[in-house]
Amino acid sequence: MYHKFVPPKRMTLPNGKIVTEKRSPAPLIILLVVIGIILSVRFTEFDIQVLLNHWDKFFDIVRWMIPPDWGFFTELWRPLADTIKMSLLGSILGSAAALPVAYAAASNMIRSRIMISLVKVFLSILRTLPTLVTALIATFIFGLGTTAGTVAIFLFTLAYVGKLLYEQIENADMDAFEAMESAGLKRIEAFRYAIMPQVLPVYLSTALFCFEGNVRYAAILGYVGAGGIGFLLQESLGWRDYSAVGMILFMLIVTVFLIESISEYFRKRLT
Amino acid sequence: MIEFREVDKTYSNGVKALSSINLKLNRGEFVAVIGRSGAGKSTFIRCINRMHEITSGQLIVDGTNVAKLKGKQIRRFRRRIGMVFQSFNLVTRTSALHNVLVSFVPELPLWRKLTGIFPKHNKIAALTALDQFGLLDKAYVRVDQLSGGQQQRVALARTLAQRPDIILADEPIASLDPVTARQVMNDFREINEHMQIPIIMNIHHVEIALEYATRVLGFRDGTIVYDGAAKDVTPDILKEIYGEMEHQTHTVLEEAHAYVS
Amino acid sequence: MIEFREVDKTYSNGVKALSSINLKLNRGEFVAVIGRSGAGKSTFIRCINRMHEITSGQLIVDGTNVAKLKGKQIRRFRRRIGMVFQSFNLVTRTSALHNVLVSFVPELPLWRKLTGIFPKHNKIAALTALDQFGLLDKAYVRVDQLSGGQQQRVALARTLAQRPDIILADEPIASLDPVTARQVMNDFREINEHMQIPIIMNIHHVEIALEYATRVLGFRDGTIVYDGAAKDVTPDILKEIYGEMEHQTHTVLEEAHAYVS
Amino acid sequence: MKTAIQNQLNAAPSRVLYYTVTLTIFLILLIWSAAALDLKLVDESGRSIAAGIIWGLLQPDLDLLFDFSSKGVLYLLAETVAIAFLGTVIGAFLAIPFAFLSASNIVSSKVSFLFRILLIVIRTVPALVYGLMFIRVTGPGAFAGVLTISLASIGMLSKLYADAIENLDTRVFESMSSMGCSTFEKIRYGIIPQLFSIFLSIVIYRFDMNLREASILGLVQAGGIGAPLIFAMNAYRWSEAGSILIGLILLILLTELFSNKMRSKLIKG
Amino acid sequence: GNEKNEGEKENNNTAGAAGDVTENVSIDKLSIGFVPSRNPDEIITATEPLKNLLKEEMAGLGYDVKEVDITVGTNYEAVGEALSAGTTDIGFIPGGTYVIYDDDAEVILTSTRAGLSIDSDDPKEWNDNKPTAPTDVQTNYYRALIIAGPSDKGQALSEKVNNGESLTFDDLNDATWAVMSSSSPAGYIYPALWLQENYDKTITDLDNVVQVDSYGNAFARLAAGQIDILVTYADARRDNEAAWTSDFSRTQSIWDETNVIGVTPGIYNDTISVSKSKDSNIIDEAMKEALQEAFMNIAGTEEGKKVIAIYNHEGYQKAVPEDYDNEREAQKIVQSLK
Ligand SMILES: Nc1ncnc2c1ncn2[C@@H]1O[C@H](COP(=O)(O)OP(=O)(O)OP(=O)(O)O)[C@@H](O)[C@H]1O
Ligand SMILES: Nc1ncnc2c1ncn2[C@@H]1O[C@H](COP(=O)(O)OP(=O)(O)OP(=O)(O)O)[C@@H](O)[C@H]1O
Ligand SMILES: [Mg+2]
Ligand SMILES: [Mg+2]
Repeated sequence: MYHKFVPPKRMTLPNGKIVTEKRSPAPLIILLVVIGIILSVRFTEFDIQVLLNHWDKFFDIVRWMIPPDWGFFTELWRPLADTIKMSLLGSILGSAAALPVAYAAASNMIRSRIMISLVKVFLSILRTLPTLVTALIATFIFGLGTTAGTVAIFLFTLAYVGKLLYEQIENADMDAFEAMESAGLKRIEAFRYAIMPQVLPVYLSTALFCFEGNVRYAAILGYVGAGGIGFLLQESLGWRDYSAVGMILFMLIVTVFLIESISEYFRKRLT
Repeated sequence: MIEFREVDKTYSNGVKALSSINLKLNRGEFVAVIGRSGAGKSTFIRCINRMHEITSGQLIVDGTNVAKLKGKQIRRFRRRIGMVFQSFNLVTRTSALHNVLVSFVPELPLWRKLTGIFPKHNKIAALTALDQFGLLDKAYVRVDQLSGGQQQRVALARTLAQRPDIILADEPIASLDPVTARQVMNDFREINEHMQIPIIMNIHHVEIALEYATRVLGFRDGTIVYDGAAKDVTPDILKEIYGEMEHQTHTVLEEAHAYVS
Repeated sequence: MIEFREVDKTYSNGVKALSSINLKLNRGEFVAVIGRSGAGKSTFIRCINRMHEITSGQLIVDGTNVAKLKGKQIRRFRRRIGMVFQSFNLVTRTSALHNVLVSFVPELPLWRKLTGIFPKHNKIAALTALDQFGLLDKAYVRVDQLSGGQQQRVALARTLAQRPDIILADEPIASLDPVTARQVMNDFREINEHMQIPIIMNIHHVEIALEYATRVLGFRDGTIVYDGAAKDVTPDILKEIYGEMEHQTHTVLEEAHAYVS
Repeated sequence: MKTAIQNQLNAAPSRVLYYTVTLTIFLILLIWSAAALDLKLVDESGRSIAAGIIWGLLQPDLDLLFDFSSKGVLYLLAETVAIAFLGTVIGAFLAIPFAFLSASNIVSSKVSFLFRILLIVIRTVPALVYGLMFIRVTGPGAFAGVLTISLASIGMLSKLYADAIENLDTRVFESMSSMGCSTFEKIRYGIIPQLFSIFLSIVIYRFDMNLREASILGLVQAGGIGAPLIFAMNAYRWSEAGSILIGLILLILLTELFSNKMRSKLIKG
Repeated sequence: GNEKNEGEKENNNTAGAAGDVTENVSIDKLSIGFVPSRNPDEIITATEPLKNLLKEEMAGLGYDVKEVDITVGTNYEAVGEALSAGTTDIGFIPGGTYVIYDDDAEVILTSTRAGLSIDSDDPKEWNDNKPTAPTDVQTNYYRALIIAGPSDKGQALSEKVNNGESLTFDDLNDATWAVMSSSSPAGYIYPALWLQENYDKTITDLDNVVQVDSYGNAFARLAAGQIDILVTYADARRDNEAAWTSDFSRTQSIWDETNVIGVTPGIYNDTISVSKSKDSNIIDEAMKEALQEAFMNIAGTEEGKKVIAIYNHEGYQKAVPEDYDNEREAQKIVQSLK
C-alpha cells in the first residue's frame, strides 16, 4: 500500500546501472505511533506529573506486606494446593484435547476446507475470551469452586496449545508423511508416526509453558469464585491484612519459581 | 504386470503432465525413467501407486484396475508397492529401527498403533532388513545422525520390510555424493537381481541410468519418446529426449559425465 | 610492506602461539597460510591488524609500528586492513546493502551515526561494491536469506567498500561447499590481480591453497617452517608442515585431493 | 535367526524404567489434581443456566453495541485499546534494562539470576494487586489501568527480550572491530539492528495479550471494558454481556490478524 | 484529589472564622467514590444529578467546585485504598469499610433511612409477618439477615425455624453459603458475629462457603439452587423481588420461596467519609463542615432524595469517628476468629 503512494528512490551507479530503493515506511509508522500515544494519553488521562509526585505511594502496600505473616501458611497451603491442582488438571486435559483439535485444524492433514476454517475460528474465539470471563461463565454453569476454575483453564489451554500445535503441524516436514501414505498407512496413522515425533517436543514444551502461566492465572480465579488461593487473596485484601497478602504472594512466587525451574529443565531436555 | 492404456493426467491447475501413455512393464525389469525437468517423470511414477489420480485411460497393476480402488483397497494395494524418495522421507528424531518398523503399522491392532509398541517378530523383521544393508549396528541411532547414503539405505530397508512386489524410486540418488550414489545404486541392482523385484526409477544421471538399468523410458512433455533397452541408447536418442537445444543437451550430458568421473 | 621482526605471541593462559616470527610480505602477493589446527595461523593473521596484541618483537605495516598505536589510531589503522571471516560475520536481520554500508560508519558525522541515515554517495559506493560480486539484485534482501556463498560475497563487498590496502582472510571458504568455495576463491584472485590488493589467507584446503596462492607460509607449532612460492611445495614439504604422523598427512592430502576432484 | 540380529534385539536401549517412572509420576499427578473436579453441581440448573447464557449471548444488545456515547461498547473498546496501547509502549521501554540485566551473556550469572527472580516476582503478582497499588497513586480510572498493564507487561517482555539477547550473534563484533568501529558503533550497527525487529515483534505480540488482560483490570476499577462486562455477567444481563463480548472478540481478532501480519513481516523481513 | 493554592486556603480560613462568606474558594475537582453494593451502572446513572446538586450547594457554602467526578469502585478495597491514599476525596462507604480504612479517612455523616415493618431479633417473626414493608420512622441502623433459599436444604432449614426449633451448627454447616467480600458488614461481618454469638463459630468454620461479588449475584445463585443460604441486608429481598421471577426465572415469588433463619444485631448505616490524607489537601475543617451541610441539604430536596435512594439513604446525620467504636469491636472479634 505504502509503496504505491510513495515513489521509490532511484540511484544511478557510476557504471550506469539504475537501482531503485523502496522508501522506508519508518517515518510514517513513527508518526502513527506518536499520534497513538498522544491520543491514548488524552483518553486515559495519563498524567506524568501525578506519577512523579505520588510514585512513592505505590510502595505503601509493598511496605505493609513486609514482613509477610508466616503463620498464615497453615491456612494457605490447602487452597494453594487447590490452585495447583486446578491448573495442573486444566493444563493436562487442555493439552490432551488440543491434539485432536489441532489435527482437525491443520490444513495439511484435513482435506475439508470448511472443517479447517470452522475449527480455526473456534480456536480463535476461544483464545479471545479472557480467562476471567470464561471462569465467570464457568461458575454460572458448574457452580462456584475449583471445577469452574479447572474448566476455564482447560479452555484457555486448549485454545493456546491448539493454535501453536496446528501451526507446528502445518509447518512439519511432510516427506515422511508422504512416504508412509505410499506405504499404505491411513492419514491418521501416518500422522501418528510421521508428524507426531516431529511436533512432540514443541507440543510438550508448550504445554509445560502453559501450565506455568496457568498457575499464575489460577491465583486470581478465586476472584470470580472459581476457587483456590484467589479467595484467600481477596479476603485478605478485603481485611486490608497486607501481611497475609504478602504471605500469599510469597508462596505463589515460590511455587511459580519451582515450577518454572522444573519445566525449564524439561524444556531444555526436550528441544 | 503394470500396464498403462491411453493414460492421461491433467493437474487441477490445467497442466497436462501425461498424455496417451501406452506401456507394459514386466517382472524383473530395472526400468530407468529419464527426461528433462517437468517432463512428467514424477507424475508417471506416482500414478502407479495412486499417490496421484489419473485423469483418463486405464492403469492396470497385476490385473487390478488401479483407478477403481477405494479407501482401504488403495491402502492395501499401496502396501504391495514400495516407494523410495529423493529426500529419503524418513521420520527424523527417531531411530533407524523405528523408521523401518513403521512399515508394519497397518497390520497392527489398534492399541499397538496408538502406543507404538511393536511385537517382537516385527522388530526381528526390521532388524533383518537393516542387516541386509549393513546397518544393523546403526539400528538404534537417530536417522538424522546418519549420513545421506545411510539414510537412503534405511529408506530402502523400510521399503523392503514392506515385502513389496514392485519398487518405485523417485530420483533416489539425487541428493547423494557420487561415491555414495553408486553404493545405493548397487543396492538397487542387488534387490532387483537377487530378489527379482522389478524397479522403476526416475533418474537424472544419464550415465548411471544407462549403466544400471535394463530398460530405459525417455519422457518428453508428458509423452514417451523412447522405450527400449539401455544398451541401445545413442547420443541421438538422448538428444531427442532432452531436446534440440544444443546447449541444454550438452550440459546434461556433461553433468552426467562429471558425475561418474 | 608488512614486516614481522622477532615477533612472539603468548596468550594470557600461557599458550605460546607464535615464536620468533621473521617475515616480510610484499605488495600484490597472494599469500596462503597453511598448517595444522592450532599451529597459530589465526593468531598470526589477527596480530596484523591488532585484533590480538603481540607479546614481543616488532610488527611494522607500511612503515608504522603497529604495537605503538593507541585507541583511535588503532581504529583508523584497522580501516586500511580488510578482514574476511570463516563465518562471514554479517549483521543478521538486515539487508546486504546495510551490511556493506556499515563499513562507512566510522567516517560519518555523529547525527548520521545515531540515525543510521547514510549519504547517497555511500549508498552508491556500497551498491557498486555489491555489483562487483553480482549481488546488485540482492541489495535489499536480508542476508540471512542468502546462500552461504552469497553471504561470503557480501562480506567481501563490505571489505572492499572499505577500500583496504591489504585483505586478511581467516579460512573464508571453510563453511562453503566445493563449488561455491571455488567461486569465492576466484573472487579473491580477481581482487588480488585486478586491484593489486595483497591477500593473506588462512586456508585448510591445501590443493586450493597451492592453486590460487603465489606464496605459501607453512606454520607449525607457532613457527614458520616453510616460506616460498606455491609452485615449489612438494609432498615432503607438506609432510614437514603437517607433521610426521603418517596417517595425519595422508588424510590431509587425501582430503585435498577429494576436494578438487 | 542370525545371532547378530538377536544381539541387536536384546541391545535395544531399555527405556522401560524411564517410561514407567514418568508415566507413574504423571498418573499420580493427574489423580491428585483430579480431586479439584467436583461435578456434583452440574445438574439441571447448570444446564439451564448454560442455555440461558448462550441464548443471551446470541441476542446481543445491539443498541449498546452501536452506542457512541461514553457508555457504549465502542467508547469502552476505544478506552481499552488506549489503555493496552499506552501500557504496552511504556512496558516495552521499561523492560529493556531488565532484559539486559537478566541476560546471562551480558551480565554475570549472579546478577542475571537475581533479575530473573525479580522478573518472576513481577510476573506473579496478580494484576489485581497492582491495580490496588496504583489506585493509591493515581486514583481509580484508566490511568491506573495503564500503569498496571505496563508493569504486568514488563515481566513477560523482559523474559522474551532476554531470550533474544542471549541468541545475539556476536560474531559480527569481530568483523566490526576489524573495520575500525568503536564500541558505540558496534552496538548501534551490530546489536540494535539484530534486536530491533525481534523486540518489536515481541511487543506487538504483547499488545495483543494486553488487550485481553485489560479486561481483567475492570475488577480493580482501572478502566476499560472489563468492569461493565463483569457487572453485566454478574447481573445475568446476558444480552448486554453478549454485545460487549462481540465487540471485544471482534477487536481482538482484528488486532490478532494485524499483529500476525506485522510480526511475520518483521521476522521474515 | 486536587490542590488549591495557598492564598485561597488562607482566604477561606479567615472567611470561615469571620462566619460570613465573602469570596468563594475555587476547587478544581472533587472526586467521590461509591462502593458497588448495587449494580455500578445503576449507581452511576442515579448519581449523575448529584454532581450539579453538590456544586450548587457548595457554591452557597463558599466553594466553587469546577468538577465533580464520580466513580463506582468494582470492589470495596479500591474505594477504600483510593480514599486512604487521597486519590478520592469523598467516599460513600459502609461503616465496616470506613473502620478498616480509618487511618486516613474520617467519617463526617451517617445515613438514615426509614425503618422496616419488622425489626426483630427472631427470624420466625420475620417469616410470619412477611413480606416486609418500609415505614416512616428514620433509623440510623439496619440489620443483616441469614436467608435460606428454595433448594431442598434451604427449605428444610426454613421449616425447622418456622416450627420454632433452633438450628444446630451442623444444620448450617451442611448447607452451601454465599457471602460477600469480608469487609462487607451485612454480607460478612455481622453474619460472622451472629455465628460467633450463637454457635461460637465463624464463617471460615463453615465447609461450603462461596464468595460472590454482588447481592444480585447471590440471589441469582440462590434462585438457581447453587447455594442454600445467603447473607444480606434486611431490605435485599424487596430489591430483588422483581428479578426473582423475571431474570432468575422462578415461578413463585421471593417471599414464598425464601425464609429468614437468622437475624444479626443492628448495623450502623453507611457513612460519607472524607480523606484525611495530606494528598487530598482540599479537605480541611471548614470544608468538612461545608460538606456536611451540603449533603444534609441535598438529602432534604426532592431531587437529592431520589439520588441517594440508590443506596437506600433517606437522610444524613452528622457523625464522629467514635460512633463506629462498636463496629471496630465487631471487626476485631471477626478478625481474631480468622
Ligand atoms: N501437484 C501439481 N499440481 C500442478 N501441476 C503439477 C503438480 N506436480 C507437477 N506439476 C506439473 O506437471 C508437470 C510434470 O511434473 P513432474 O513433477 O512429473 O516432472 P518431472 O519430470 O518429475 O520433473 P523433475 O525432473 O523436475 O522432477 C510439470 O509441468 C509440473 O509443473
Ligand atoms: N584467545 C586465546 N586464548 C588462549 N589461547 C588461545 C587463544 N586463541 C588461540 N589460542 C591457542 O593458541 C594456539 C594457536 O591458535 P590459532 O587459533 O592461532 O591456531 P590455528 O592455526 O588458527 O588453528 P585452526 O586451524 O584450528 O584455526 C592454539 O594452541 C590455541 O589453543
Ligand atoms: Mg520429479
Ligand atoms: Mg584458526
